[in-house]
Formats: sequence, C-alpha cells, structure tokens
Amino acid sequence: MTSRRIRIDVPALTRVEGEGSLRLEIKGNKLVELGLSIFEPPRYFEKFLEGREAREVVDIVARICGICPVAYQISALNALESLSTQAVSPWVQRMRRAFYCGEWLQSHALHIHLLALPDYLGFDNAIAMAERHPEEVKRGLKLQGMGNALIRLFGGRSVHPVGARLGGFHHAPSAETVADLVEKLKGAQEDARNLTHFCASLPLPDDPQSFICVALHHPDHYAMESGEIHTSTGLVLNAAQFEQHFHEHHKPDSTALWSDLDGHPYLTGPLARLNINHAQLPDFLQARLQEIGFQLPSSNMFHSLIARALEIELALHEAIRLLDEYAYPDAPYNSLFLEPGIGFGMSEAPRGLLWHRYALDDQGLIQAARIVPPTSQNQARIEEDLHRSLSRFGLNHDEDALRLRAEQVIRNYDPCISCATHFLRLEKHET
Amino acid sequence: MSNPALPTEAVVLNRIQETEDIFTLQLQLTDPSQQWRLGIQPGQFNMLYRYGVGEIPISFKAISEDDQGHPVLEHTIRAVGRVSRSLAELLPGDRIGLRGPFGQGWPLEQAENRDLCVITGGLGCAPAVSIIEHAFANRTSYGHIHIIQGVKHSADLLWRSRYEFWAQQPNTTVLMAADVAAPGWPWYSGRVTELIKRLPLKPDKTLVCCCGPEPMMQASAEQLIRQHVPAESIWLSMERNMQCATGHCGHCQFGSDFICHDGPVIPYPRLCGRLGLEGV
Amino acid sequence: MSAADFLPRSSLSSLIDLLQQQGYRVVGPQVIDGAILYRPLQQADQLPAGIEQIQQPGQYRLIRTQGPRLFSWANGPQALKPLTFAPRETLWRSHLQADGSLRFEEVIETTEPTAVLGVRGCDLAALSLQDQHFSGDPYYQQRRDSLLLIAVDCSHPADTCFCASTGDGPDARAGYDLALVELDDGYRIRAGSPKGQSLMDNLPLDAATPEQQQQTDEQHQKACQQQRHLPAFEPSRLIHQGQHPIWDSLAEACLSCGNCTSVCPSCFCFSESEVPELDGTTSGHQRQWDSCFSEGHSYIHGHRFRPDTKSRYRQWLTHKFGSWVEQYGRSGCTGCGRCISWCPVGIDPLEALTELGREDVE
Amino acid sequence: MAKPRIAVHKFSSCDGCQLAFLNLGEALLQLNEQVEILHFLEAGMSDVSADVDIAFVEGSLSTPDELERIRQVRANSQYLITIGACATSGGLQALRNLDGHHDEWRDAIYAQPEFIHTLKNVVPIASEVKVDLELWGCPVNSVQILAAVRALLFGVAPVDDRDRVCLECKRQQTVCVMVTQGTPCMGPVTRTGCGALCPRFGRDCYGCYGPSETAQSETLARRFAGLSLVPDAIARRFLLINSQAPAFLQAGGVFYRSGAEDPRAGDQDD
Ligand SMILES: Cc1cc2nc3c(=O)[nH]c(=O)nc-3n(C[C@H](O)[C@H](O)[C@H](O)COP(=O)(O)OP(=O)(O)OC[C@H]3O[C@@H](n4cnc5c(N)ncnc54)[C@H](O)[C@@H]3O)c2cc1C
Ligand code: SF4
Ligand code: SF4
Ligand code: SF4
Repeated sequence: MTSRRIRIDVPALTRVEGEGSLRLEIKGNKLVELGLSIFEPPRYFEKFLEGREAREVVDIVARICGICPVAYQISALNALESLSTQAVSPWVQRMRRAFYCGEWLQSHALHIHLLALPDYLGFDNAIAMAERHPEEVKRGLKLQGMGNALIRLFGGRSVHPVGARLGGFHHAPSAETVADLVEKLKGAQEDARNLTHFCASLPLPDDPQSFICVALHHPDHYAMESGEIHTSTGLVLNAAQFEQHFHEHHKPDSTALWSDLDGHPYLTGPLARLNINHAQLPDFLQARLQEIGFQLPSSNMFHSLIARALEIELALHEAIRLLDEYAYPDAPYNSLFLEPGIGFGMSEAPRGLLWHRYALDDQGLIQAARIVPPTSQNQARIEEDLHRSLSRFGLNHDEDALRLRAEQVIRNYDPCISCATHFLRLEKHET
Repeated sequence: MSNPALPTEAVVLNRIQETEDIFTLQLQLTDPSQQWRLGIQPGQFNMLYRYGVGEIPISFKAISEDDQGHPVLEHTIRAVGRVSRSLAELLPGDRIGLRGPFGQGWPLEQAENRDLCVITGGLGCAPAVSIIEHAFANRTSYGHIHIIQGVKHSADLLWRSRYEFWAQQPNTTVLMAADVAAPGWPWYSGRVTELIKRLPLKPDKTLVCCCGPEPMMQASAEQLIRQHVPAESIWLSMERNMQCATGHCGHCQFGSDFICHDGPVIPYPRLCGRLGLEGV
Repeated sequence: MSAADFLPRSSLSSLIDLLQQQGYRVVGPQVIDGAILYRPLQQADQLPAGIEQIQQPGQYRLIRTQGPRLFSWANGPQALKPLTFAPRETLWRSHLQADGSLRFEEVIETTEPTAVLGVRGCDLAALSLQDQHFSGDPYYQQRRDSLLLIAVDCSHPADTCFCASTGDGPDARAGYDLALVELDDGYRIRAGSPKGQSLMDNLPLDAATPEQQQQTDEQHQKACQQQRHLPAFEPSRLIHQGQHPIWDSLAEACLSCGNCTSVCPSCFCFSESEVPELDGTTSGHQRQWDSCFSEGHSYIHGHRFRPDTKSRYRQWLTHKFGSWVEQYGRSGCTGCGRCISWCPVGIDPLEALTELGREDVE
Repeated sequence: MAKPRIAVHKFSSCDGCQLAFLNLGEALLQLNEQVEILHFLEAGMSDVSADVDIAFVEGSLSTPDELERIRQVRANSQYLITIGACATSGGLQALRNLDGHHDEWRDAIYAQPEFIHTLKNVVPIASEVKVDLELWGCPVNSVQILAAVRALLFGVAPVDDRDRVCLECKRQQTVCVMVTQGTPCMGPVTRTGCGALCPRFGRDCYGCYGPSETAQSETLARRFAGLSLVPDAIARRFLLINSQAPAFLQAGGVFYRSGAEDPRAGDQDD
C-alpha cells in the first residue's frame, strides 16, 4: 500500500500577509497529519508602538494591513477613546460607521470578485475571468470602487486613509461632495442585489459542520464599528474581558499567534456575524434571504461567500442611510483628554473581530500595546475545517482537486488577500 | 491668433548618426501652410516634441531642400536624457511635434564681410555648428574663418572628422585644445584661452560667436577683449532650462534676460556683469 | 459735487443679484479652513462678516468680531492669480492616429464671465504685472478676459502689509471695474470702466453724507499708516550682492519650500510635463505652478545652476525686487505681505532687503 | 510588438501598495491589454521565477529568505521598480533598527523564538540589489504606478518628481496648516506624489512619501521646536514611516531619546 505525502505551500496566511505552508500527510486513505504553518515576517508593530504618542496610533496601526486599515484605525480609536471621560459626538459616531461601511464594501467586493469567484467559474484569476464574464467582473470592480470612494470621502485615500483622528475626523466633507457620492451609492444598489443573487446561484459545496461563532453585537444595529462580543456558546463580553476567555499561543514552526476561546477554535467574520446578528438585518435583506432561500444560522462555511454579498448590500444601505441625512458639522472632532490607564477597543473588520489594548502613561505615550487580528483568531478554525473538509471531500482525489478544495476552504475565511488566490503548491511524496 | 504653445506636426525624413550619441534629424513640416515657420536663422531654436515623452529646445542647424524643392530642417542632437534619448530612436517616416522658431540667432548681417571667429567648448556644441555650416554655405560673404574647439579631456572630442574637413578649407583655421590630453593628441593641450592668444585676429574686422560652458565663454571673452576685440563684437549663446520657449515659464531667466526670447544669442556687454555670478 | 455713490450694506445683495442677472458667476471672499479664500458666492451672507485678522511672519489667524463689516481683513493666501494663471492645466493633447501621424488638439477651456468681489489694490497691481508677463499666452488671456473686477479699498491692512510704500494700495488705484469703500453702514462706490459705470447706474445709490465722506478720508489715512515699509535699496545692485553674509543666514532659516512664490500674486513660473494616457493613443501636455525654489527650475542636463537653498533664495529675492525692474519697469512686489505671513518659518524678505540696502549706503 | 511582461512581488509589507493595482477598477483591465502580468499573487497570477521586463517590488527585506528571493527577482527582471516606503526606505517596520532591540522584542512576543528567522535590521530593496526606479509613498497610488508603466511603455525612464508637498499644497489651493494652526507639518521636507492629501484634510503631513529634494530637515526641526515640540516629539515626526531615509534619520536622530532627562529642553528656541 502506498502512502502519499503531500506538501502544500501557502504563501501568506496572516494578518499582514506572509508565507505559510500546509503540510498534509495521507496514509492510505487517512489524514495522519495536517499542519498549517505560517512564516509571516514579524513586523513588531506592538513593540514600536511603545513610546509613541496616542495621536500617532491611528496612522501607525493602519499600516498593519493595507486591506483593512480602517478597521485597525477604528479599533485603536475605540480603545484609546475609552480612556477619556468625554464621548465623541453623535456626528462622529455616525460618520465612522459610514467610513467603516466603505471598508466592508471594498474588501468584500475585492474578495468575491478578484479572489473567490475565479475558483467557482473555473479561472485562474479575475483578469482571465473578465474575458468571459466581463459584466460580472466590472460589476465587482464598480462595487469595490464605491467602497474606495466612501473611504476616500473621509480619509482622502482608501489605503492608509489620513482623515481619522482621536475624537473624530480631521476634516468634514462638504455637503455637496457627500450628496454626489450618495447618488452614486444609490446607483450601485441594484448591482449589489444582482451580486447576491448571482452568488446564491453558484453551486457551492454543501458541507455542514459545527463551529463556534464569535461576533460583535450591538443592540441598535448590525454591529460593525462597535458592540460587545457575543458567542454562539452564549458568552457576552466587553472588550476588557476579552483576554479572560481568548488566548493566543505561539505555534512552533510559525510566526503567527493562534487564538482559542477557552481552548476551542472558533469562527469570526461575515458568516459568524450573520449567524449571530441576522435578526437585525433590515427588512429588505430579510426579504432577500427569503428570495434566495438562505437559512440562518448556517453551518455551511461555503456560505461565507453569500454572507459577504449580503454584507455588501447592508454596507451600501447603511452608508446611504447615514449620508442621506448628512449635515456639515460644527466641528469634525472634539479634543479629548485621555487619562492614563489601559484602554480596550474592538470592531468588526471585514474578516472579523479585531481587538486592541493600549496602556497609556501620564505623558500621553503608549506603554504597551496588544493587537489580536481576525486572521490569527480564525487559524485554529481553518485547520480544523481543513481536516474535516478534506476528509469529507475524499482523500483519494488527485492532488489538483485536493489543492483546489483546500484553497476554497481557506478562502472562505478570507485570511488575507494574496493567500486567497491560487496559492497551494503540492509536493507529492510516495513513501 | 495662433497658439504658440501648440506644436505642428513634422515628419522625420532622414536620420544621420554623427557619432555614438549625436545624431541629425532632417525634418519636414507635414502641413505646407505652416512653412512660414521655416524662416529660421542660425542660432535660433525649435522645440521638438516626442509623442508621449516631452519637448526640448534644440538649435536649428541648417536648412536644405528636398527633390521637390520643399524645405528640410536639420537639427543635430546629442542623446543625454529622457527626451533626447527618445528622439534618438526616431526613424524616417516617424512623426514628431515642432514649435518655433524661437529666440535671437547669431547676428549674421553684422558678420558679413568680416572674419568669423567661432569658439566652442564642451561636448557637441550644436548651436555653433549652425553658423559654421552657414558660413561655408555662403562662403563669399565672410572673410577668414577661425574655429576653436576646447574639450576637458581629449577623449571627449566628437566629430573629429568634421573638424578635420573644415581645417582643410581655404582661409580657415581650426584649433583644438584639451585640458587633459591623452598621448597621441595632435593638437594643443591646455585652455582655449591660450589658443585665442595665438590667433592673428583683426580686432575691428572680426565677429566672435561663442558657445560653451559659461566659465569658458567668460574667459574667452575676457581674453578677446585683452586682444582688443570690441565687446560688442562678441556674441555668446546661453543655455538655461526651458519649458515653454515663449518667455512665460520663467525657467530660462538669466538675471533680467529670458534666454528663450532675449537670447539664446546675446551680445557680451549685456552679459558681462552677470556671467560668473554664482547661482544666476 | 456730491453724486449718488452710496450703497447701504443692506443693499449689497442688489449688487450680487445684478451681477448674477447679467450672467456673471460671482466669486467672493469666504472663510474656509481658517483663511479668507475667493470662492463662488451665491449670496451676501456668505461673505466674512465681522472677520478680522492677525498676520505676522509665519502666522495667519482669523478673529471673529461682532462688527458688521464684510471686508475688515487684509487678504487671504491667494490673490487673483489662481483665477487667471491656473495652478495646473492641460495645454494641448496629441493623438497618435492609426497611420502613425500626430494630431495636436488645443485645449483651452472657456471660462464663464466671472465677477470677483473684494479685490485689493495690491492684487490689482499684481494682476497688471501678470498681464504684462503673460501677454501672448492664450490660456491666461482667455481667463483674464472673463473677469469683472470689483475692488474694495483696504481698511484693515495687516501687520505684514506694505502696499502704501510700494504705491499699490491700500486703495484700489487702477484696473478695476468698480471699487468700493466699506464704511460702517455701507459702501461708497466708484466706477473704473464703462462696464463698471453701467453697473453703478443700475444700483440703488444715495448721496454720501458729509460724515460718510469724512469717515472715508479718515479710514484711508489710517490704512496708510502701515507697520512695514519697503526699505531703500538699489534694485540693479541686488544681483551683484551675492557675497553678502545675509544669504548665509537666510539659507539657514529657509525651508526652500516655495510657499513665498506660490502665494505671491506676481510670481509666474511654471513647468510643463507630459501625461500620456493608458490607451496608448493620447497624451496630454500639462503645465503647473513651479517655483525658483524647486530643483527642476535651474536644472539642465548634468547641472543645476542653483543646487542649494542659498542660491534659490537669492534668485527669488533678486528677481522679485531687482531684475523685475529691468524686465517690466517696476519691482515685482506690490506690498501684499503674503510671502511674509505664509512662510512656514516666518522669514521677512524686507529685513533682508534692509540689510542689502545698508550696503548701498556704506 | 510583444507586450511588456510584468511581475508584482511582495516582501515584508502590509500589501497596501499592491492595491494600487487592484484598486484601479476598469483601468486594471485596460492595463492588462497593454502588458502581460505574469506574477502577481494577489491578482491570481503565480509564476515567481518568470523572466519579466518590469518587476514591481513591494516590501522591505527582513528575513534571510527574503534576501535570497530578491536576488532572484533581480536576476529575472530587466527593470526593477520598488513600490512604497517599505521597499524604498524600509518602511514603518524599520523602526526596529533604531533601538536594536530586535531580539528582545522577538523573545517577548514569541514563545518559541528559535523558530523566528529574521534579520536584525529591516532594510530597503536597494541595499541588496540594484533598483532602477523608486516610487515613494505609504502607500504608492495608482497615478504613480500608471505614470511609471506608461513611461516605460514609451520606452523612456519615468520622471522622478522630487518636489516637496508644499508646492502641491499650494497648487491644490489648500490652506497651510502650519501657518494657520501652528500644526507641525512635514510638508516642507516631504516629497510630493500624494497630492498634498493631509493638508487638504486639514492636518499635518506626516512624511509618508519620504524626503524631497534638498530637504531642509534640520531647519524644519528647529521650527518644530519653535512650535513647542519637545525633542523626543520632534524625533517622532522624522522617525516614522521613512525613518531610514537619510534626510529624516539624520534630523530625527539628533533628537531621538535625547529629551529623556530634560523633556522641555527644545522649547527655548522661540
Ligand atoms: C536654446 C537651446 C538650444 C539647444 N540646442 C541644442 C542642440 O542643438 N542640440 C542638443 O543636443 N542640445 C541642445 N540643447 C540642449 C538640450 O535642450 C538638452 O540637452 C535637452 O533639453 C535635454 O533633455 P533630456 O530630456 O534629454 O534630458 P534630461 O536630463 O532628462 O532633462 C529633463 C528635462 O530638463 C530640461 N532640460 C534639461 N537640460 C536642458 C538644457 N540643456 N536646456 C534646456 N532644458 C533642459 C528639459 O525640459 C528636459 O526634458 C539646447 C538647449 C537650449 C536651451
Ligand atoms: S513679494 Fe511678497 S509682499 Fe511682494 S507681492 Fe509677492 S508675496 Fe506680496
Ligand atoms: S500645510 Fe504643510 S505642506 Fe502645506 S504649505 Fe503648509 S507647511 Fe507646506
Ligand atoms: S501629506 Fe504627507 S503624510 Fe499625508 S499622504 Fe501626503 S506625504 Fe503622506
């Protein structure tokens, strides 16, 4: 009997992209070993934040990830602003949510079109796909462009935006600029609806499994830029309690830190959010769920694709709602005084929960920082998922099929952009 | 009113490789109604535009005629940077943009019936070549022709064959100087000013055209004046960054002169107080 | 003679309405981002009511007062320059045709008739300097021709102003269509062109009272008392004073940032660049504001005539106050003081000129 | 004419610069008509060792493996363009070079530091291989990338615009934040390219495009002191995203951790 040893390389599987590999050892028809190893060059953000002023943090943490800088900025602001007795204005709260909608839009649209769809439609990449499916690809690029425009409205540019600051924004857009953008966003709503239908019509694998979902929940609306942690196991935690239940550990062979919830892998991200907060979807999306026959909560990880499409619709809707009633503010920020102490903050990055903690000294300098990004939280879950999904899929498949399925499984977590595309290289060893 | 910023199309008729990095373009305007642009004098220049790359000032070298008697413009260019290198890639039939002519050329009327002394320095001094070519083309209008070319290093001398050709013409003196000369350099080693000293100049009957690095032009002018050449008879061709060539962009200012329309050829008395001032 | 020349403040909107009726886009001073900027104006209440200002070397602050006046400030970071000399524009496009030929397309965007309200004397003087410089430039000319200029004599010069000593202010002297003097309760108006006269004829004007006439004179006298004055120096010598130690201390202090040239209403330098489009068959030729403080300004292949801050500062000062006289018959400075206020490190060129002038005396 | 072949490579970075391609929208499809993209993981093209005409390189070098890989990239490409602060000056992560605390930091974060193979110092691409063009910015934007591609399509070197942010700030008709608010702005020493984004948003430039030509960093540092910045705060301005660019490193280094005993020592200037 031959036992095959398959090595799968996964370049880039971390919060900031990187390199990794997936090691599969198959003996006969059994998966004897599966290891996901990450070699992300460590960049030590938490360390060089030490000694920096609180006001610098937003500009620094944005650079942890080029794909979700807004999430890093807002989680950091939530953490630091918790050290002030004053609150940010309602205008700031609303506009931050609108800003955040931009990131969900661009990140989800990019993921679906440039990364995920080529798999399902049988292409190597979106550019090749564009020749056969020009309308779908252009629709995706347009939605992504809407997200970028929304981030630019508040931040000047969509990657490492410069507009966010402690207490609000540096600058408020003029009412005319906002009105122009709102018109465009409205024009994209139909595209977003078509996208949801399109995603729902794809032949996604049906592979139910059980997993713990973790997401922020906000009493007033579908949680995005703020909220408390709710888990499908019934826990309710505020940001300060995070570390009591979530633990990170360093896996040998890897430069990434892996998290668990009281010892268990868990899921964070769009599907987890939808599973926990679907009751808060606005009516038109409840109706959409009916139209496409989508049952929530869902235990099919492949539904993440549909979850992203639904969240695109939600983000568009929210942004339009918030900006339709836009009024130019008296001041785009208020100067907050931060007390020394430890501040905790979090938000729902496109890929899931993003938690920050800062210790601030009496000079207003950062003494210590800790950041737990969504990708490291999902890693244990990805490994668990791969384990069972590949076994379910059938280990007797040939390497290409195994690789494609493994890629699809990993891609559901949208761990990072470059890893999410054609990244698994198989090396086959017969022993 | 025509827009002086707008180029006219020209076609490359021929391209002559003069040295490794110097080439001559023979150009013709494609729109015959634009032929007025060809009333161009030696010392004036055109802005040559390469599609998608940019525009640069290039002195006019010579005008000739094709078989049908249509005028043909010649420009000799040294490939040094972005635009000039990309012009170097042109082939016959290629189209470029051309604006001009701009500026004040050499004072040809004043030169008539006088000796001509052309002093050039540095690498490939095209603006002065035009006047030499012009003088040979109208040989009877001028007296003796003195040509002095100075280079930093003897290896820098380009167009040697051309100088040798001129040297063989009657009533013509060609002198060469290299600051640093390699073995086998047949000419003078030292400064251009030393060569000027050797020239049997007829101060009142000579017009001097000078083109080269400013310190060299300044030293030459001072030497000529010591040899009793009147300052008004010494003309220098100046060079500054040029963007528009119409006296608006401000880059070519040399003190109060806009080199693009007050120059590039300027009489020495106008310049002498400013030449050599650092940063002007 | 006491002709009807007084427009009560409450009727200022009739001037704006009149302009709009006549098809003008009205541009006027407004408070934006902490400064006075000329922006499209729909109605009189957008004007900077009660705004005064403090200007010091490297500092510009607006102060809100309860006063009724709309023009009780000296000036903002820009004069009329951006309205006539665009900070960036495409001059022409070239199109590569299928047969390899090139087609050049002139790009001159037509400007709608524009009435500018609140123009200062120093800026009108600078505009006429730019008119001289840009003569023959169709891009400039086209925008220039579209302008109708409504000046307001300056009643509140800043500490950085010295237009009285250059002879260009504080009142508007020439080049306007209409000029206003702002008083506590309204405006005295005079026409400077037939167009201005016909506007004036259509305004609900009263005769000015003796008190209003007196206020006009007193206000003018006061505005002429300025903190700063153009010192005595010899323009033609400046360029020869390259060895003066002042240049070293200026080079120490100067950022070479070019803000002084960018805010100066008479500075005219620009650079050109080629912007090919991605389709491979079209390329735009642009120009944009440049400055003698930039590296590219004095670059020729393999050499920079002004490689350092010292020589660049010298170029700016000796050109503006020296060579300009030879070029255009007067100095390039109209005393607006912008280069003093908007220098991020607060260099005052008048101090340098004073030093250089001292050398003349010795 | 064969389409130029391009590759986009990633080293230690946040991926933000590559988004300058992926955020092009439909221009991305247009670009694809002009060039052939052989390697670009994020866009789904994977051919790491392809021979290309133009290689775009994002990220700095922070591991021994990366040193190896960049040499390979260089060997396989005609024209190598670094995109962004990381590739061009080391980027934000090069802040770790300042203190030389790398080993301590590693041990503090990782339970099994022996598995972490990183270089003591983070270095820009040019420190290891020849770079033909540097595109500065954190991140670079699509305009810069397209300008470079277009120039190369015309067979000429892209224009390297080293002007400072102030010039563009004024072209954009932006009100100076230093003069009107006393905000310490890095614009006067920072290279343009962003369109004076920060001042347009009413805030100080923080230098993400790196030093401009003739950056008068020391003069600006003195000005910052005049605006009541303590020495360490001045150092923090210069030592941020492009801390390893010499003009910033030098000015920032003078003040770095110098105010520890007397934090207000820099105030006396004004
Ligand atoms: C009046 C005049 C006449 C000239 N005649 C000739 C000639 O006949 N033959 C010849 O080979 N050269 C001539 N030159 C020099 C020629 O213009 C430069 O070599 C050319 O501009 C270099 O451009 P580039 O893009 O190749 O070089 P780069 O070094 O890439 O220059 C970049 C840009 O800077 C500007 N620039 C650089 N050098 C000069 C310069 N010397 N003068 C003006 N602008 C410059 C141009 O806008 C140029 O595109 C002349 C210059 C002037 C001012
Ligand atoms: S030099 Fe200064 S004061 Fe004079 S006009 Fe220019 S900006 Fe105004
Ligand atoms: S805001 Fe900054 S970039 Fe703009 S002019 Fe002022 S100092 Fe320069
Ligand atoms: S203004 Fe400065 S910090 Fe802001 S985007 Fe531009 S270069 Fe970066």
